[in-house]
Amino acid sequence: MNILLEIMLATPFIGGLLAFIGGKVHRWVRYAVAVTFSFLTLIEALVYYNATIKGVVWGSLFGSKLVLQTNPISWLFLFIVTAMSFLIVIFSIGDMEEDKIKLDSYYMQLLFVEGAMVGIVLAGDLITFFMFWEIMSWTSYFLIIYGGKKSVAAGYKYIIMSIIGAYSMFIAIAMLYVKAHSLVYADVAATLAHSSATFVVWTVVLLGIGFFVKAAVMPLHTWLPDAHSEAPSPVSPLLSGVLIKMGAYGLFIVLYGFLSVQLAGNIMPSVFSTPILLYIIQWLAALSIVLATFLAIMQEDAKRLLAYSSISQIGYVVLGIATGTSLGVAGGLFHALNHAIFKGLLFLAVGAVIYRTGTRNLSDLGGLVKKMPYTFTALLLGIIALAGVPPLNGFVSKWMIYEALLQKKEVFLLIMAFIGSTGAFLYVYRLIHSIFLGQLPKKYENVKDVPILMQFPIWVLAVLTIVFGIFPGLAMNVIVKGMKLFGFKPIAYTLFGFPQGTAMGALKVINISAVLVVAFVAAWVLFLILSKSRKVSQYDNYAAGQVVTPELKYNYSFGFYMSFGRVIKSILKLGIERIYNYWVDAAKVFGDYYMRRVYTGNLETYNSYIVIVVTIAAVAILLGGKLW
Amino acid sequence: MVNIANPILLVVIPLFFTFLIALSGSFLKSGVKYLPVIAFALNLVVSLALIPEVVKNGMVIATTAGFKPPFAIDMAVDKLGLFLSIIASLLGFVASVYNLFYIDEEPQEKFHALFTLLVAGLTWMIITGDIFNLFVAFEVTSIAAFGLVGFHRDKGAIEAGFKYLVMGSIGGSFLLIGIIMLYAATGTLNIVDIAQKTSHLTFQQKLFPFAMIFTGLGIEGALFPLNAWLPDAHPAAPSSVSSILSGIMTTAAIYAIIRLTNTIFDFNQIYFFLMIFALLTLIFGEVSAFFQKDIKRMLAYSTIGQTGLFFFAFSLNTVNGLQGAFMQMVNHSLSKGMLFLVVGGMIMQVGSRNIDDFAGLGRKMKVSSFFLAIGAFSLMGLPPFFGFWSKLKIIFAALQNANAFLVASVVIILLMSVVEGAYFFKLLQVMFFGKQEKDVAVKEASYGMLFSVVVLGTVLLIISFYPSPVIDFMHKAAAEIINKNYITLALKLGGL
Amino acid sequence: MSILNWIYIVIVAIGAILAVVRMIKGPDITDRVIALDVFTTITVALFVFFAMVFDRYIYIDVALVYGLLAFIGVLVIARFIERGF
Amino acid sequence: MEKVGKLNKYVFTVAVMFISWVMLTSTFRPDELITGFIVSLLVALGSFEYLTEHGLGHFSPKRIAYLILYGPYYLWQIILANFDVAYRVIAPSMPIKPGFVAIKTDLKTDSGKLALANSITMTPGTLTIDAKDDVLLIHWIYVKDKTLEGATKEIGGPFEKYLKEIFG
Amino acid sequence: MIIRLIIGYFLLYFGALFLLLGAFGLIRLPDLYTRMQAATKSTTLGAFSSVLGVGILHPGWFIKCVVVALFILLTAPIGSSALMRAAYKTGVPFDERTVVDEGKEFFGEEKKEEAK
Amino acid sequence: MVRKVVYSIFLAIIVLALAMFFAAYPFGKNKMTVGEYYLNHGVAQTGAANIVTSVVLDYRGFDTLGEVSVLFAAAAGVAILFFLAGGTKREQEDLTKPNFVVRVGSRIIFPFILLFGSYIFIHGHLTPGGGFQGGSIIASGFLLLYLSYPGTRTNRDGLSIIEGLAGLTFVVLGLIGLFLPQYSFLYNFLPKGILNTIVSAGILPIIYIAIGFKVASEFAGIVDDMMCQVICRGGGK
Amino acid sequence: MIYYVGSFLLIALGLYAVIIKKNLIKILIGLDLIASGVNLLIISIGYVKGGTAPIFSRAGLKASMMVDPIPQALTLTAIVIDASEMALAVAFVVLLYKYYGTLDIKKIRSLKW
Ligand code: NA
Ligand code: NA
Repeated sequence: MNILLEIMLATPFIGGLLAFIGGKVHRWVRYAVAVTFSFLTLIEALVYYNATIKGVVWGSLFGSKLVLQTNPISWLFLFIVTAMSFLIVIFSIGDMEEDKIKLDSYYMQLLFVEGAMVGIVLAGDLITFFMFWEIMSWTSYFLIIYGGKKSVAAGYKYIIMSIIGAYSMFIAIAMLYVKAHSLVYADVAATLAHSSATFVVWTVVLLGIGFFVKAAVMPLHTWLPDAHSEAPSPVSPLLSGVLIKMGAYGLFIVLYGFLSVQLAGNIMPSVFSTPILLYIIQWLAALSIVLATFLAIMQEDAKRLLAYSSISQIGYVVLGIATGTSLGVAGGLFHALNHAIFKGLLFLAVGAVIYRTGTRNLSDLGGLVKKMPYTFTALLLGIIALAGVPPLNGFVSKWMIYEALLQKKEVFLLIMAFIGSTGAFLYVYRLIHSIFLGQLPKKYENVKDVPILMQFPIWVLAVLTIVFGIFPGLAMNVIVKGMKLFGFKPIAYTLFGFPQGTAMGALKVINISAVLVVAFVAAWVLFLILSKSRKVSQYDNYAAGQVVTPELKYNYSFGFYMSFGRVIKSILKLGIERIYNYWVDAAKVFGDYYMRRVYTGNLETYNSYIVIVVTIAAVAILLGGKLW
Repeated sequence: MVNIANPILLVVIPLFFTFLIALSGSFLKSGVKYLPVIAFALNLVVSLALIPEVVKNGMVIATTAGFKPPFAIDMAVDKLGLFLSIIASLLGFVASVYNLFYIDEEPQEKFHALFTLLVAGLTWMIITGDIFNLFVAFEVTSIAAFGLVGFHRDKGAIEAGFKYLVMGSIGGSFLLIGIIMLYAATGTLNIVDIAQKTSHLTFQQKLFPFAMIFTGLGIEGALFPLNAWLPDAHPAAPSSVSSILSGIMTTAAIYAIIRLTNTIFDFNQIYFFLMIFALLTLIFGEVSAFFQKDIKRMLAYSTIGQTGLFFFAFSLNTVNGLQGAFMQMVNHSLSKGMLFLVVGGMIMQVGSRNIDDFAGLGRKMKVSSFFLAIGAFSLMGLPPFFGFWSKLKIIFAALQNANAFLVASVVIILLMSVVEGAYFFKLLQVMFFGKQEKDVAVKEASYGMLFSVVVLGTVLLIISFYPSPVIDFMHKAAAEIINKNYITLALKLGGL
Repeated sequence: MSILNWIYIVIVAIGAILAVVRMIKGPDITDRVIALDVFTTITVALFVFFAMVFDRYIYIDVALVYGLLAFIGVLVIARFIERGF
Repeated sequence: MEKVGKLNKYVFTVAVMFISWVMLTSTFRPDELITGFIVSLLVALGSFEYLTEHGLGHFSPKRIAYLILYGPYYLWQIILANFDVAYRVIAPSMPIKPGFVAIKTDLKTDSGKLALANSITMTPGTLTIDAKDDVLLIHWIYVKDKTLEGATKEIGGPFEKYLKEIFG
Repeated sequence: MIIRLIIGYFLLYFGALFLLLGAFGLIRLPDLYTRMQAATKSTTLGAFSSVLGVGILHPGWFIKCVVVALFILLTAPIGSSALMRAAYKTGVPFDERTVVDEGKEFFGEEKKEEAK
Repeated sequence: MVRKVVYSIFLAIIVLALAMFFAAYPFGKNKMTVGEYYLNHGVAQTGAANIVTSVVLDYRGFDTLGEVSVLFAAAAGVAILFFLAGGTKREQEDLTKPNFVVRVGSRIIFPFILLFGSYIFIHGHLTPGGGFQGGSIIASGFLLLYLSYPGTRTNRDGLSIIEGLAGLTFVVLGLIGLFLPQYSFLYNFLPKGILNTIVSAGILPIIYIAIGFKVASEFAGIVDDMMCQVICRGGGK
Repeated sequence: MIYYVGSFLLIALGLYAVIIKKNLIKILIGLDLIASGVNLLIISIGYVKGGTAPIFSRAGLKASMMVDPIPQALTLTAIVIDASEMALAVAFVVLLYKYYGTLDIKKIRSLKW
């Protein structure tokens, strides 16, 4: 039975290779293999539903065992990975069919990324974890740069920052290894339990940098907007929906697998009964939520908008995980799942639009609602989920996070989280309005909805937003069981929500949903009628404040956020981009100025280096070998 | 039948074929190109035949002239020496196969003779048990390399060759001074014998021969700032030669330093200084590589960086550190050797060494590009390739008894790994996703050239995915060296 | 060593020194080469003399080799002087 | 000048080489002699075209007789030459009247002309610079006669009659 | 025995004196050509005589010494010729007392060739 | 100027340190260990009167094999650098003819040089000379020929064959040792003979003769290349 | 001690030439000086007071009267190696002169950085 863990890990890699080889025979072989193996992985993953398996040793290195394991929390992420990968493979068949030259190794890389992420969540020791982490980095790099010239630059930034993050992690891992000579999670936890506060903090910070880069928590997010938007359509949801969750997963493992809130509290001061480290993480997450939301609002590019939204949403996940309370952590984990679903849905839907129109520029689009009604409907569900409106899934997890913050009386953070949600309304409205409402440009007269292969994954996800929105207990079942393993108090839940014991009172989503569905449908019908009745010019849509028209007033005080957003953007530019650029420039100067003076091309100089080395040695000898 | 598990054959077989090439060059004409292939195939057989012996006894010693050391020169192959000899033979073999399709310029017989001699000299440096013999091997290697660097006879090749010659010649002289100092102090030239007779020397007295030998070998071993010849010479040479120079020469020279440091110069005070050398080498190599437009120059600077890395690991002076160094040496030899072969094929097709001209090769030369990516990944230390295991080991070892300096070193190493990633990924993305502006008819390299690349790549992949035997072997090798088993074994086996 | 041998050495050594003086003075490269030639001839004679003094037959071979190489050296230099490089 | 066969030249060269070997080794031990003979055979193989124009003809009694006569004469001339040099170098007035003169020779063979040139160089006041066809360019430290005929008689004359016999 | 010693040392000293004389001439004579005359003749004779002297003092080596002496006698004039032609052709100036120069005529033809 | 002073100081420091090291090993007081063994046993073990030869060819014969290879490498390197694209036909510059005296004199001296060189390497095990010295002398004979007849080119293929054969002789002689019970490369398997005669010291004279041929052909090749580079048109690229 | 100084000076002089001199030929001479200095050093190391060459060329020579044969053997090897290196170096210089038209090392630096 447990050998299945190794088989599951191997499945995507084998599938990838077979897809590559089979692809040489015929492209349909490639598709079939890719679908089969990603589906197989998903099935294998489902086998482990709510199972806990510890320590399947699959090798050993430098005296440390290499271990695979699973538990419900891992499974949650495993499910995200395998399910999303499967859907994305299917979508890809529809989306990327035409681009035959590049397709050679696309599915191989897709499956490799899946395999790497499976490896990460199944890892039971840090070497395995780190190994698959690195594999994930470079395999996903190759996926990103499929997108053409711009994506190459984006991918470059991505891989460099990934490497930096990974090496930060690496130092922490090496420190732990040196201390314990074993990197199995349990041993790491035991080691940390007996370590000084300084050591613990260093470990967590160094690991955290690695996770935050991947999770794109500000200020380490700068790679994400470029990478996610420039990547090919099916890859974006993989990155935004799945890959960045690996950072959250890692954070969870470190905070609650290796440490524990109690332990962390024992060795460092606390704020609001939260260990200061967690508190800092919370603030970073909250800042991510707010700033990224503002940046999302101003995007002209649909995928860029969604990318910034991802930064904001992953902020909720991290914020929840960092609260340290059962409810908050559960909320964070649940939001990870939810975000994967609705962000996957949104990216795929936008991908479908791009597939038909060839553009992702919001100001070029409009009025597609009649041409692509199914896509429109799915996307509508997605933005509702994202905005955190009941009855769809985004609502429940966000609600849990708010509740947790409220319980801890962390009001500032709560407000920031609210701001994020409110802002989300603005950008999701902008998204759906610019694409589907307004006037249809002439060139899109003949646009049809996308083929079934692309519809299918979109609708699976759309259904899931509803399923998890109405039946949060489905997820809670896993999350609560898993969290128990990490020492959290179980929270009470039912299939439909939370019975009691919360400051907000009992939450029964089904009831709220029933009401809201009716209200929403009514509003939608109204809205459709309204938009039909009012002819707007094509360029009436928001253009990130570029074109200021009287209509702007009409749109939710957009201008106020815009100017605020500008300030933030410039601050961010000043901070992160400048630092990044500064180092690049510094390296250039270092190379150009100093290296040139070393490798002058002049043989005399080169020879004098030899003499200098010997002279130093001679001086050392004359001083009796006591130069140091 | 003669027992072929004799290390001396590793030197003598290539020498035999070298002279055979000279003899038959005039009537076999370009047919001589097959002789190196035979030579290194035989060498490969011999080095594989040595494996059971070395595993059993820990070392194999062969004397010459029928006298016992220290009265005659002996060849002593310990675990690591064996491993490096295998790699040298393997690289020699694949590179000579590569040469069958790569070298079309005259005078061919001179090229093949020198090429054979170069690899023979390197193997010789690795296995000799006599310190003056080490100097001779050093010179065989150097002088063969000087000629090969100048093989293309263009302006750059001549300039590079000359610079290399002058610096290499100075290095040889310093090496010889160091050897003479040891001879003056002990009256013997056998490494183990010297090691046993230096006990009466003070640290100060040992430091000078060490400094001299270090300078000499450091020039060949590409240690900063003695390595200025390298970025000129490696690119100027034909790619198969660059492959050997980058792949084995630095390794062999550093191995010689390691062996001498752990037998004759058993002092601990110098390692801090060696570490500084190593870090400077690493930094200057990697950063310079980042700015290169010429792909071979970039790889050459990368070699400097890699050397810095494994020299750093060696200067940790622990079993783990040494193990990491050995692993990295193996990784570097295979990966860099392969990269130069791949790049040679690409340059042949594109007709340029400028990275920008490599745009789009990923689609036109798929196999080559694939292996280039693998080599680059392994050098960067990305999993699941072997370079990952070695980098892991080195960092683990460095933090073992960490002080602030070591932690800073680790940060530097990782920063430099980022730089390494920066230039290798730049190269990869140009290759795979760049647009070729010039309209060049580019084909995949010939099957023969690919064969060499594929063989090395396969070996690299095998040890990547099944690293434990190598890792364990390296651990034993490192432990033997640190525990001074080299001397004990040599004494037991009659190496003295 | 007998006094006779010493006197011989002194005379010859003065000759050698004079040759070196011309070698340094020049003024022309040809002058220096001639001086060098004279110097080698003196050295060859000295070698043979030392062979006798130290009773080592093989020094005569050394002298012969030396003389031969010096002779060829002069021809090479003469050639270079005449033709340039 | 008579035409000499290759074999003739070869045998002559072997003989000369073998004699030289014996002189070099200064011994008649059989191992040295045998080795010397083999070496002479080999060396002559690579060089017989260079050494001689007459081959065994050099061994004619008349030539050897003249050679034996010429030796002491030549030596005597050298000694005279050196006293001449000594006089010119040491004499405070430094009696020199240098010049470059050409002389003619009747010698036909290259070796003959070389012998003449060397003889001239080693003898009083003259030094051969170069030769072309039958003209030799001489540096003369005290020019007594500037004309071709005069100089020829003065400088080359004494040697020619011997060398003509020896080298033909 | 004693006669051999006398002859031997006589030859040795005779040679030594001429070696010295040659070197002295090298210093004293005015131009390169005349210096070369002195150098060639004197040092050759000096070395020749010296070596023969050794041969006489050590009869076992006599033949070998004759070989060396003959070698000197053969090579010295050749070297001088080569050097003097080089000097002449590169235009090393002669002493003002030089009365005649037929060299231009002698080399004229070849010089023209070079000019081509 | 500053540079000169600074480096002079550096070099002074180096010399000082060197002096300090060697102060411990005073001149003329070398305490031999291995060397003494050679002096005491060399004649009996190798049969060579010249102990240096027994060291060079026997005890440390493997060094000499390396040395031979180095020389080979240098010759091949020079051949590579001076390789002319046009193959073997080379256009000759119009040259001033070498001096008549030199031309004829060289021709006569040449055979004697060959003989003398052979003499040196054949007696290598008895006298200070040896294969290298003898070989160099022979090569200098070739140099003399080139000086006198600049147009001549040696038969390079011939030289190459000689150098290859000579090198192979050395290696094969060494390899024979591996087929003997002593199982040692370069084992001196031939009888030692009578001291101070030509036929003594087993394989050593054979090796020296091989080296003599090898060195002669290699230096001759180098000289040939260099002369050609100077006098032939073309060269390089 | 004083006997070693000659070789030290040769080495130092050679190094000086190699780092200060601009002319290629002088650099080569510098290299050769270093090598000669080292060879001289080797020979000096092997010298034994009153010792003669280690050749048993006639009866009556005893081992105790002779100098150490090893340094002599090493020098022989080193000299040949130096000579080989020099030959190759000269070849390089000839070609450098051909390409750059100068013997000034400062001007020969098309490869740098
Ligand atoms: Na000898
Ligand atoms: Na010898």
